[in-house]
Amino acid sequence: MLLGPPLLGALLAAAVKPYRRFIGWTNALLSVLSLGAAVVLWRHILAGDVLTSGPGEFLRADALSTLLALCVSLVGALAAWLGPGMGGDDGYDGAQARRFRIFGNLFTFMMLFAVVSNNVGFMWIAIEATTITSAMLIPLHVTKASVEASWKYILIGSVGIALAFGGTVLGYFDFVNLAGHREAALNWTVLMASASRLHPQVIQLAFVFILVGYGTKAGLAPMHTWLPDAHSEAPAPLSAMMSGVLLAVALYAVIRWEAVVNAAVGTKFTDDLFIAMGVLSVAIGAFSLVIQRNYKRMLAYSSIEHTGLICVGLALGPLGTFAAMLHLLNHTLAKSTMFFLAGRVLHRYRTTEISGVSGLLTAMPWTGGLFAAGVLAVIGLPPFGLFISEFALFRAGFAAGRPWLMGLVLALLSVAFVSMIGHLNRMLYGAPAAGVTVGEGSAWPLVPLGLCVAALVVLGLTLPAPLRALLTRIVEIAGS
Amino acid sequence: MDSVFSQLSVMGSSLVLIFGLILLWRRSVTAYISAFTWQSVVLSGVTAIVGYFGNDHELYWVAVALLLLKAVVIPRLLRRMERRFAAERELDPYVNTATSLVISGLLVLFGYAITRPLVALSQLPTRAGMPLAMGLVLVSLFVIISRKKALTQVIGFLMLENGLALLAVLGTYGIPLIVELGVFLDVLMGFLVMQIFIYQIHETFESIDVEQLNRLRH
Amino acid sequence: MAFEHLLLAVILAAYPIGALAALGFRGVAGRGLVAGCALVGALAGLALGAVCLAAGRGPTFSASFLPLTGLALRIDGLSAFFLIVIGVVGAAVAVYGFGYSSAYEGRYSLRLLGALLNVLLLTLSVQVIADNALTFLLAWEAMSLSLYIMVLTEHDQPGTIRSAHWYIAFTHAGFAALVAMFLLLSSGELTSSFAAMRSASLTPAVRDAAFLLGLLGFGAKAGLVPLHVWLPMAHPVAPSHVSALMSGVVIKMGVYGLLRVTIDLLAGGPAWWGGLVLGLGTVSALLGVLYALMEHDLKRLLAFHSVENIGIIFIGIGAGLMFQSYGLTTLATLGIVGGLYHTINHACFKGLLFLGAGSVLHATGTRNMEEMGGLIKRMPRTALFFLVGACAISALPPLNGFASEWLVFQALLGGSAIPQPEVAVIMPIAVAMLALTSGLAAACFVKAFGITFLAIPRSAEAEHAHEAPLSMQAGMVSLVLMCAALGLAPSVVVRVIGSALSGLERFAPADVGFTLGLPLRVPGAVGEMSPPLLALGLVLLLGLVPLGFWLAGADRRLRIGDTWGCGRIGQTPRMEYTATAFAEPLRRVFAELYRPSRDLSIDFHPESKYFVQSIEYRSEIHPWFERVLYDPLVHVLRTAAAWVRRLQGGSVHLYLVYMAVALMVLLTVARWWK
Amino acid sequence: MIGYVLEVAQAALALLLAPGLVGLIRWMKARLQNRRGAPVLQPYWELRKLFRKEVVVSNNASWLFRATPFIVFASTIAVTFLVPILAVPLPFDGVGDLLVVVYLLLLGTFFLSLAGLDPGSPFGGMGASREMTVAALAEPTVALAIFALALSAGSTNLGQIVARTMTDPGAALSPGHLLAFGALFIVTLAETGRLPIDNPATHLELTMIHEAMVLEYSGRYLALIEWAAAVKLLVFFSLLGNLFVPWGVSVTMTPSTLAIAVASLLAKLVVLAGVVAVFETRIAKLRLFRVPELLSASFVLALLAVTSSFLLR
Repeated sequence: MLLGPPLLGALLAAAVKPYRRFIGWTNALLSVLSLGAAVVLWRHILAGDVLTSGPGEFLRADALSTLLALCVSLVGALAAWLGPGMGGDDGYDGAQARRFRIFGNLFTFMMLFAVVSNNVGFMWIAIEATTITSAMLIPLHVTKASVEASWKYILIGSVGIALAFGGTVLGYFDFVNLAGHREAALNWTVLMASASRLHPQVIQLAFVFILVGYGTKAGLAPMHTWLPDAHSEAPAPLSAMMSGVLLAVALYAVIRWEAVVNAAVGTKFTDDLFIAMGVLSVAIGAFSLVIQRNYKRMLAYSSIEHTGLICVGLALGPLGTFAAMLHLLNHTLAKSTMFFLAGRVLHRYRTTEISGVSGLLTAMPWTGGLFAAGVLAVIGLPPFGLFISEFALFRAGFAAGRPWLMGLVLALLSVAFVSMIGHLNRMLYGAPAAGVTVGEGSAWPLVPLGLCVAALVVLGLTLPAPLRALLTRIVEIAGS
Repeated sequence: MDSVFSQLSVMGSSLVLIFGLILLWRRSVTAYISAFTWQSVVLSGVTAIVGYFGNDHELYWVAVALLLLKAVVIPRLLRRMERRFAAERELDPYVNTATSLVISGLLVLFGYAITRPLVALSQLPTRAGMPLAMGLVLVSLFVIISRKKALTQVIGFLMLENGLALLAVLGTYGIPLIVELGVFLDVLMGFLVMQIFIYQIHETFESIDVEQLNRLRH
Repeated sequence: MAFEHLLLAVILAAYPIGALAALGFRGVAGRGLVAGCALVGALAGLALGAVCLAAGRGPTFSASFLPLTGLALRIDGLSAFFLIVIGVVGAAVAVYGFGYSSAYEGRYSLRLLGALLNVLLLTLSVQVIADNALTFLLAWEAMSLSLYIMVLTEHDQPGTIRSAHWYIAFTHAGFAALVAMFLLLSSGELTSSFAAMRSASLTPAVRDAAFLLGLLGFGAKAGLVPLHVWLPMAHPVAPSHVSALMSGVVIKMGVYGLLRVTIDLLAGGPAWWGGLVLGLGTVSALLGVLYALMEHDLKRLLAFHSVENIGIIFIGIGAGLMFQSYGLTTLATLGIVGGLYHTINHACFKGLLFLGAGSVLHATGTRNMEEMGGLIKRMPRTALFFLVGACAISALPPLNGFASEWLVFQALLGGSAIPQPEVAVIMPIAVAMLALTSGLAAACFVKAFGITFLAIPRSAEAEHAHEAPLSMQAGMVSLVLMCAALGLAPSVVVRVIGSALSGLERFAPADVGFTLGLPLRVPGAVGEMSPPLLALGLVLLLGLVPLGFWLAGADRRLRIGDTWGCGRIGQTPRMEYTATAFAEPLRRVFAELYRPSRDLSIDFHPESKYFVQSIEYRSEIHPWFERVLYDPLVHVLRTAAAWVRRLQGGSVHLYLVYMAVALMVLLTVARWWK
Repeated sequence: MIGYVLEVAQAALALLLAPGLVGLIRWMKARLQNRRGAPVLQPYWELRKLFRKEVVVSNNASWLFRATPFIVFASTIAVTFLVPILAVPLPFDGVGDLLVVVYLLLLGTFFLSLAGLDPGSPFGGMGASREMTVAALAEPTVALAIFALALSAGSTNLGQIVARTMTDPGAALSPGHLLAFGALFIVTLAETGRLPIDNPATHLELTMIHEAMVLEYSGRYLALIEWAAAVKLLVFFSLLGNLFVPWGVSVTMTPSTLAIAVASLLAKLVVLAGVVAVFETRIAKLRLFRVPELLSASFVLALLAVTSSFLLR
């Protein structure tokens, strides 16, 4: 029910050639189904049971998986609704739309599969597959830049993932030496069960491989280098999916292994690694924002910054994990919305240069307004959700007795804040460049985006009980 | 019995590593491809041996798959590409051969140092080969870094996977078959996608020199 | 109690309604609704403050719908006092804004402006009655943000965006400091109410850190030197009634916050706290007025005076803190009462002056004083109101500015009570600086009023200026009346503020009784005076002198003639004294500080160098905070940014190297991890 | 009751004596410079003549210009009610202390400067600018002098200071007192526009301050301003006289003591007038931009006064 729809959509799109519009629509409807399925999962989790299925229960959906499944299916639905091939002049021809529908759905499918598969081996396979499928979509418009971006992405991404595989192998090796061959040995549950008896040094080595490997996909510095290129060159829906959930899914994999390692050698090791890489990411993200001329890259760097923030949060004990997960959800909502809006801006202005975009409020008032709101949300202002989650994160940091670290992060965030708000001003005001048609164009895509922003505001003002329950369960799982 | 086994496995893995070093030493893409092919052959051989002595019959299938995929299919595609881009056969790495050999030697040492706890922990007769596998992983990482042509980077990447496969085989007698098959599928798909991109690079840039992919900055 | 809750409900309802109405309606209806709701809310706030002060206690209100905490409101004396400040200025601004914003019709987004005005007033009110950290911080940031967008209203004017950017940068840095401070105060538990923070026992180091962070955050908002640079940038570019609100109320939130934290939450600290605040206050007062003297942009001039007056307020508070640390409760109360008194006074006359400047801007379309002049004949009422404001801010008796400065003086004169002479010597120096400040302020406002309103118009715009519409006049009149009232009834005001302070259980000036009487007798003050009698005397004398003339049968003839010009007939504006010329002597006296750069270019007649064709004289001063403090900071940031940018060099090989290095480093760490 | 009578009486006395004081200084100067000089009563004749003349007002000037003379006059007279000229304690003592006195005088200066700007003549502007500069720079000295006095007397109210100083004569000769006296004397010269800060006798555009400011005034307006200036001088002199050398000031309001008070007041005025006259003969006017140096010197004196009274406390 969760995995079906995207797969179906992909097959349908692959089957029908040339592209027809109804594929887009069916796909959109299907995507809603999987979103519904995710919600059902959520209900189950709250009821307190963990769904498992398949031989050797290789599919398993606990709270963590559910959160990710929600994010993925939500952004997937957004992409399905707002992606190419829904009619209207969206700047894509049939072939491109078909390609998008095929690989986009596969991409979504793979991410969903990654988060619900109990077997870390399959998890790895799925994430590797996400690299391939998403890479296929980056050069939807073949240009030098997009080809370059996709090559960098696939090369760095594959190498990283390969290293993650090395990590998986090492972890398996550790386990095998402990308990001999077992068919279900790669099942996370099994690993967890016997984690406490694993050999510390080996599992630490394994975790390093895992962290570097999946960290590459998550956009952690210093393996983040592919991210700005890919995000800025990819078509809007793909950027949204990548920045919104791909990073989250990669982090998910890291968290799974973190749980194992923590059970084996205690939390200090992972905490220190997380803090080191997290702070580095925040710093690099923030400073890259200071002098930034390209708004899509701006968003990409802010994604790096937020991933780093989540990482730091994971290192700050249960409170921190709670905050990090909340932040992950908020960031998914905000960033995917932002990228869709950026896509609209790009479609109108034909440039990704900040200096080229002026008078956005005049040219497209609603898009501009939402864009502004989104930026304000991303830089963590009330009443948006990210303010609350960042706030909770700092609270956790002080509670965990790391005031200096928090001070540093606060300073870095201020740098990011000042830079981004400056860029925002340059885009919003002034007179639209010559040749830019004034007026809002097709307005209906704004509805779901507006809903996302509204959701952010809601998350900024309140924390619904079901969500709170879900997050608390996740904290138990992550075991930090 | 076990001694023979360990002898063979160590010899095989060292052969695998040596092919990697040969690749560093040679200059033409053709040589690269052949080195990679032979490496894959030896790798599948090692897998078969481990399967025989460790009487784990799944590994035979793995070996066969390896042989087909990495010693037959992929090399063929590689050769086709290599013929297509015949113009740029000669390549000049960032690091000259001598230095890169020295560096790779150091990397292998590093691999040894890193894998000490693994070797200490494991009881398998194949354990002595693991440092070599780790060394190969690092060396092929170095290959990817230091080579300029997209094609050679792909080859480096494939070698990296060989190294990992070797590690898996030596350390754990292979991961579960079904996962292994999934991995193979991914490798194939990944390779195909990379191939597509190499063609695209060649179309858009009239060359497969990665150096010129530097317009996206900051 | 029910009445208070009703008022609270009115406040919390009126502003949002106004905001929505602003978004809903256009034109006169929209402006009317905005002004109306804002007025209602402000008056309700005023009433609530008054009632709570009278009753000596306020309602508490809490709703837990915010995540991780609840919205907790509690009104004590301090909150009530600041509610009154907000109410007074807010009401005037609301009325004035109705007329003023009509000029924006069609040019800028009136809906946004109106909505944000209400939001700003709401957040201000919520902020002063917030009873836990998160509520406070939310209101704080919402306030800064709404103000930020309002500053951006005239975004097409040159420099607006840059100014707004400076403003938001400072206010956000301050916000970060405040977040850290509250986290320290509440030891990470921001949900805890202020009550919990009061009872928290913190180590001296933490207390000092919290105090410094607070001083940083609140000082940045209040515009304390050297955190003031945003203030003269942001105030001029904002719409004038917003500037009035900014300078009258918003920067006072820094004062409120500092008081709340130092004397309430932390319940005072070592003497150096007070010394630091006092010192910064003195420096701010002096530098503020000195830079104001050099300004020819009317609104920038007023903005610098805000820095000056904030300085005076902080002098009072700093002295209070010092006295408190020596256990001199009476003097401490006197100092803080003086500071608070000056707070509300400054809110009134600076609000008034900004509104006046707004009318001038509205009439002439320029902020440059050198292009004004003669406005007293063209807009007599505005001129009168501005004159009152100028007298008040120059601390001329019997207006309100004098009363509060007198109190601050008295507090400082009490400095001799401090046991350690070496510490006590700080006080006379502060006294001298304060005196110099007020003298210079008088000089500056002679310049401001004289050049702007008197003599002959210096430009066509000034020539054709017109009187402001009634609504704007009404807004100004209300503040004029406040200035007079606050000046004439100091003993009442002092008593009210005293009761406001006695609400703070940690500060406890209970033993200080403020007597109500014609002469202002303040416990701790070494002198006494009576503004009402003074005013009476002046009025009587003003009446008597003409009477004397009449009795003495003095000549009553009066002839209107030309201004005497050494025999020159006919006078042109170019012969008038300019603002620059007026300030020239002081520019020379304080040249060390200003470091003025002059360039004088004379081009002579080709025939003989004894005939001058034209003289061009340009002189600028460099405020050295930007140069010494902020330019380096910006430079460091930019270099760091440039360095980080270089990481993304574009070469995939480089990227892979990062990866490999990361891998190997981490592997080494993990391998030899202990 | 007697107190209120005295208040009025001393105000009237001040009004009466002020022009004479100015005349006295002029006469003494003349004698010191071997000139015959105008009679002491000359200023009275000048005032009378000015009151008789018609007023010429610039066509640029506004109502402010006409209101100013009255404001200046009124504020100066108001001061005479607060300053102990003849007797202490007086009923209006509580209406204003030394700070109020200073700021009332500042009120006058403020409006006079505005009036200087009003006709739009460059002289007026120049005078106003210089007047305000001097006034502002004099402020800190005054404040510190007040501090010093308040410190020893425990009050800023003039009556109290006088009474306190009378009770222990030793305080009068304390270094703090002497230094404060010196500081306040310099300030007096600055505030009342005497040499070396300003030359009341000059009409040379480049040097005049007060005269430039009131250049546009004529007739009764000028009379009021001149008179107010004279009263201001007298007020400062009686401050110097009675605050630092309080003897003679009547405490018990009996006719005899009051007679003594008047006599001592006259004596003090004559002495101070003599000192000023000597000063003005001995020294030349300072360049305007050297004036701050003089004032800073007085500031240092005042600071020393305060610190010394701290240490000798």
